[in-house]
Amino acid sequence: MSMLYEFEGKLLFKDSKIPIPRIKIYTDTESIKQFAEEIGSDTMMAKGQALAGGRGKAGLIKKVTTETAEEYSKSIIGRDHKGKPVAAVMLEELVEITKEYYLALMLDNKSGSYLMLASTMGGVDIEEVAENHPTEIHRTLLPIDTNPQTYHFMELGKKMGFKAKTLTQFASICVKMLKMAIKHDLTLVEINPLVTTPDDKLIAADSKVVIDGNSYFRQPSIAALQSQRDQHTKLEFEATQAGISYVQLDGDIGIIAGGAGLSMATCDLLEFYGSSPANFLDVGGGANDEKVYKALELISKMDIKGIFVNFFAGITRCDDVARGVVSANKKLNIKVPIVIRMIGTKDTEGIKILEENGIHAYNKMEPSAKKIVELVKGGN
Amino acid sequence: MSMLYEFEGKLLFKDSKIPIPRIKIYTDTESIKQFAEEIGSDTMMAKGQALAGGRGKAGLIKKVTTETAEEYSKSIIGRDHKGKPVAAVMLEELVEITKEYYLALMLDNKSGSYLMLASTMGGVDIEEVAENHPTEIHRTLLPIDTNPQTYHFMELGKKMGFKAKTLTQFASICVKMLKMAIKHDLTLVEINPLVTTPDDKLIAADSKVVIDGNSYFRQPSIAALQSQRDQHTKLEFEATQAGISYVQLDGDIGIIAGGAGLSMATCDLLEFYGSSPANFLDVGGGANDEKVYKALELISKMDIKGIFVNFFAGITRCDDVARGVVSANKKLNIKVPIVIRMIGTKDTEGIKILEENGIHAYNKMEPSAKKIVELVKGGN
Amino acid sequence: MAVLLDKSTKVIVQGMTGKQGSFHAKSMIDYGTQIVAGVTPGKGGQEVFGVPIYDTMKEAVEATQATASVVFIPAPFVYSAALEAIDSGINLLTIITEGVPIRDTARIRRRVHEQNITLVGPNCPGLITPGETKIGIIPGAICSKGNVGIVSRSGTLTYEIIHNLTLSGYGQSTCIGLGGDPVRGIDFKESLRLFEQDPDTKHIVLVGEIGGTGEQEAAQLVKEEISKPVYGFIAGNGTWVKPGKQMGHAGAIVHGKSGTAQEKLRILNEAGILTAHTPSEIPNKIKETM
Amino acid sequence: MAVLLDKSTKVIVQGMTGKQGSFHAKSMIDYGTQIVAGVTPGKGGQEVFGVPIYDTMKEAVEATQATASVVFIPAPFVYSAALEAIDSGINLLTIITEGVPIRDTARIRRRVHEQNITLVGPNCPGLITPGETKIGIIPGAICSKGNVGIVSRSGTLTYEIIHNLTLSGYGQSTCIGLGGDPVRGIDFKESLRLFEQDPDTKHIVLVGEIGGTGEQEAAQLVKEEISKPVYGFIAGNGTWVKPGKQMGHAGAIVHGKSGTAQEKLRILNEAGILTAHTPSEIPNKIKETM
Repeated sequence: MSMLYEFEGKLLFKDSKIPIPRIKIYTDTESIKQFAEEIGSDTMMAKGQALAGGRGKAGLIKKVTTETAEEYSKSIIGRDHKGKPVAAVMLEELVEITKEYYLALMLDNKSGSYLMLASTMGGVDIEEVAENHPTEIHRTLLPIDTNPQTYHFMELGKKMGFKAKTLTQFASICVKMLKMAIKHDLTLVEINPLVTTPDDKLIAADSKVVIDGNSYFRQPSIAALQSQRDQHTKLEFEATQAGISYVQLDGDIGIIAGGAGLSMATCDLLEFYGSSPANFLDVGGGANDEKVYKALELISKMDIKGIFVNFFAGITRCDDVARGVVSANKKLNIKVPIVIRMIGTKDTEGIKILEENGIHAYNKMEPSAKKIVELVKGGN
Repeated sequence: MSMLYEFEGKLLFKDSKIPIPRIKIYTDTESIKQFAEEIGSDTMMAKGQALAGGRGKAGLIKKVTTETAEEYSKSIIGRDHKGKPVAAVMLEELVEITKEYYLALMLDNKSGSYLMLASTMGGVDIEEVAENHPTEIHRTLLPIDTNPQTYHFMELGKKMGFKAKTLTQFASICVKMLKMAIKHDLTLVEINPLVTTPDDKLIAADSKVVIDGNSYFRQPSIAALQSQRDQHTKLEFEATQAGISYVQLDGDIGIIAGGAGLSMATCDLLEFYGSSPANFLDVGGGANDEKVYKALELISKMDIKGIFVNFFAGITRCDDVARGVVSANKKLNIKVPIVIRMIGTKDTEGIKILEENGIHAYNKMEPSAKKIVELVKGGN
Repeated sequence: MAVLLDKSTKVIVQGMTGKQGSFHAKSMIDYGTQIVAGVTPGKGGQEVFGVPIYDTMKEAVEATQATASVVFIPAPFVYSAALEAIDSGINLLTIITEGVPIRDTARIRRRVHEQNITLVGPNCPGLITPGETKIGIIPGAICSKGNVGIVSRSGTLTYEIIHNLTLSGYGQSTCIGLGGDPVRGIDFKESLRLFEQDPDTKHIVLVGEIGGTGEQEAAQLVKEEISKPVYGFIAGNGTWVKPGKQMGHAGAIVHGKSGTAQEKLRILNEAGILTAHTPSEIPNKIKETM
Repeated sequence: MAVLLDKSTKVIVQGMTGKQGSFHAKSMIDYGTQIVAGVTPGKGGQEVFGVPIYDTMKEAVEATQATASVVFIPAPFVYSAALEAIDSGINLLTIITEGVPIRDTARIRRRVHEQNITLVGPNCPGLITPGETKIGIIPGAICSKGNVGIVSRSGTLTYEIIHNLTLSGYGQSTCIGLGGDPVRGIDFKESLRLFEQDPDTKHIVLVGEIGGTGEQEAAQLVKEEISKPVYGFIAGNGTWVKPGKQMGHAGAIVHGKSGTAQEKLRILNEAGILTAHTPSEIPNKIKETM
């Protein structure tokens, strides 16, 4: 799962013939002049591009002129917004808006179908609408292998109060969203707000597009975008490249585990015993010594007070894990305490390798979690 | 329905990743040299491109060398082959063939499904195989909205005697043919022969591809090819451009009718009464005076002894037909006898217009057909 | 009640606000057809000839309880319109439009079979039960009520044959125009079965043409199941026909021996069907059997 | 017979000639699973560990009467392999592969529902009925035969829990690994129903995690239909979890309140499910209820 920037989503909309305002990415003074000429106006919107919501409230969206656009753009580029950087500024023509709507297509996990959600309350947080005005959200569910046609969305459009050409345009936009989702393996295509103009035309004023990360093998162009995308957290990018699931957290103990559920349970345990995880890290099934080494290299770059390695080896071999740990311990010059727990395939061999190198290993999860917490606390 | 040239079909194969030999269209001496260099050989096949079968027997396919290729190509370009011109010569690398097979995908009219036909007797006329060796033809029927997978064709491949990698390659070629047919609205994709090479790889040594003419609106690139294609019979091309169904025949009486069935029945009647039609011509439903004029203009270019116009007007209006005939009669200086039969919508008005201009009109089909035959015979 | 439609049949016109749709809707209304609604997306709420227009088939069917629809919509949009009709719950779908891609028709036909709906067409003149109602474009004026059932692949040639029958005093129970495309909805066989079961039909006329094998299958059925006299006419029975050349209709093309009119006539005759060489011969054949 | 599989279950391995497929086929055979065939297109006629390889599922099923298949095939090819399995007539399909596009899984699931087939996975460790048979990759050595049914969204965490149960003397009837993807085949609800009906199961352990609403639906079902004691564990129950961040599993991601472990635990407790904070607490909870 990964999100596209607003402008990337809008370019996909454009390809799919979903109407959007004219846009241009700010690069220099010249780009602002060119855009002003193109839209025939000195006034425009400048929208900071960041992969998190609430940009308006955070002051990342502003009406600017050819005079003020550059200064404003420079002032927000690179700024942190909810942990994500403002990567660029998109210039956009002003659109005269008569009303704002919400429209989203998602692959609904529960039903395994496509779900089109629409609301007359647009431009606001849809979860709030769902909580406070549930009857203002209208739904159309479509089978996953549907071949979308405009008539599938006419009823939804009528519930939204659309009539005549606006109604058929609405249905047509819905069809295009679904075709776009099918073509690009998108799990979410959200337009909030979808706006009407004084001549009753619909325009996508914002975009939120999420692609299924599992589909990169058949979406090469989007996958290429995404490989840059993940760079915003350097360690997370490095982890992804190494095939490791890694999430940076704020705690004291760096963890390495095999398996997502076990990795979560490991984080839980550290907290349960009074400390906190510095990261989530799942090396995945069948990890070899190199991957374990890479994982240790990753977490050794963080400011941590201890390391906890936790493996219940099924496909993974404990001797591999042990070799990775030993090699990392030698080369990376790790100075914080490490506790290693391993059990399962080749655990005897693994523990032997570790002990030959002076590292003590446990085979029960809970006592070993307690141990690292003690070591870290003692070290304070 | 219209057919592509072998080389166009092969280029579609290439796009779909169906293996073909290397090919090049002969243009000049240089093209032969370049191709010889590309394939690393002075020997190659030269294949006349014409939209009819039996090219081999007609001497339009020949093994040539860089020395003889040009002379041979020049000698066959433009030659008539079963009423179709040899439009170009395609150079093709020699392929070492261990065995020839037949493979075709068609949209089967009776079942409304896709039908994959395969035979171990390749390189020969499949209708002969069907007649004399019906058990040598194997079939796989697939629903029209199928999402083709290789496993759908493994059984067919086994019946053909393929094994190991050749088997999976066969199934994969079948999938590609079907995807290609779906993508381009093809009603026939025939590979005859499909050949095996000494390393047990399959290659499409020939191509016959037919596209559904009704799909041109969504197949712009193929439609563009086709508009040139139909030029080989100038009158047929002109007719197509004017929205008229026209087929050139060999008889004496030019006909114009409204409706395909009625037009056929009109041709039948002329023969029944002892003459013969010079053409089939259906102006289609709701023809106006301009279309009738155009139709008369078309047939007046043929060497004919009489003209028979036959309308049973439902959507068409007889007064429109009459106006078209009157105007053509004046401007085109038609010297052969014309018999006009019209009945249905506005027939009284139509007949009046004709008689005011000195043209007699009938309202029964059979007596009027008899009349034109008599006039033509009398005129001999 | 003849077959497939009678005066109680409520019909929706898809594409009624278009040029073709409104012209033929008017002519159907004039003939007595119960045109209860029109459907054009985005034009809901309007009226044409006093008939309400809806945005969707679903609304139109819910409001009118119609059981039939007829499509006058350009070929690129027929697939979607047909699917909408199928989803709306009608049970007789007639597509007049010419030029529908064969793959679209085949996909529509598959859906129609799954849902047990009767599809007539595409590229057809539709149906008429003279004196009661018509769906499509067959001119009402040439028809008269009677007991001859007609099933045909052609349009104007069918008019010719209907007209000859009417002039000779043979009225029609129902005339079904199957359409000229190679893949079509209802075919000769289904039509023959309907006529066989219909007490108002005493004679059946089958109008075929070159291409395909629908006539041959019909002949087989006539041998096995049909007790009423059947008369046949095949367009393209002269020697002038060129194999591989399409004669107007997309389906009228001879590949090999089986699609020729001669072969079809041979098989029809073999099945005891009385065949005619000219349209006017058909009433004479009926007279002979009476 | 525990649920879904027992020693009589005949299993086909799709992708048996591959590295993963052959490794785990061997381990299943060693455990006692009746691996009757392997399928790899183009490798028909070979043998792996004495088991015949076929080119197609259809041939393999016809030759062996197998009723189950397990897929060890790279993600891009899983959709096709699953469809082939569905078309071959088996009734238990387990997909171990991680990284299958969600749309592919959803389409497989739709076909599976139409055909009344049980799908387990994808991205799952499979199933085991200790002492009898296993399908997938759950290590047999940590399991023991008994009467605790386990259903889990996790892999290694499940092993942890199984192991704790085994060490405490609680054997298992069947363990079902649902998989870590947001769209999956069989879910908690269906598993609970199976365990409820299974005479060999006395206790049910439900191992959930953050994301989705499968645990909540299960809680509702427990209130309404399940008479046996149910124990719950939810991974990600600490305060460290960051909303919007995927924790390893594609399905382990919190959007809003409903996907949090806290909310899930609250609803589980409300439904009378005994929840544990650490894996080793689970056997203690079982002890307490006895």
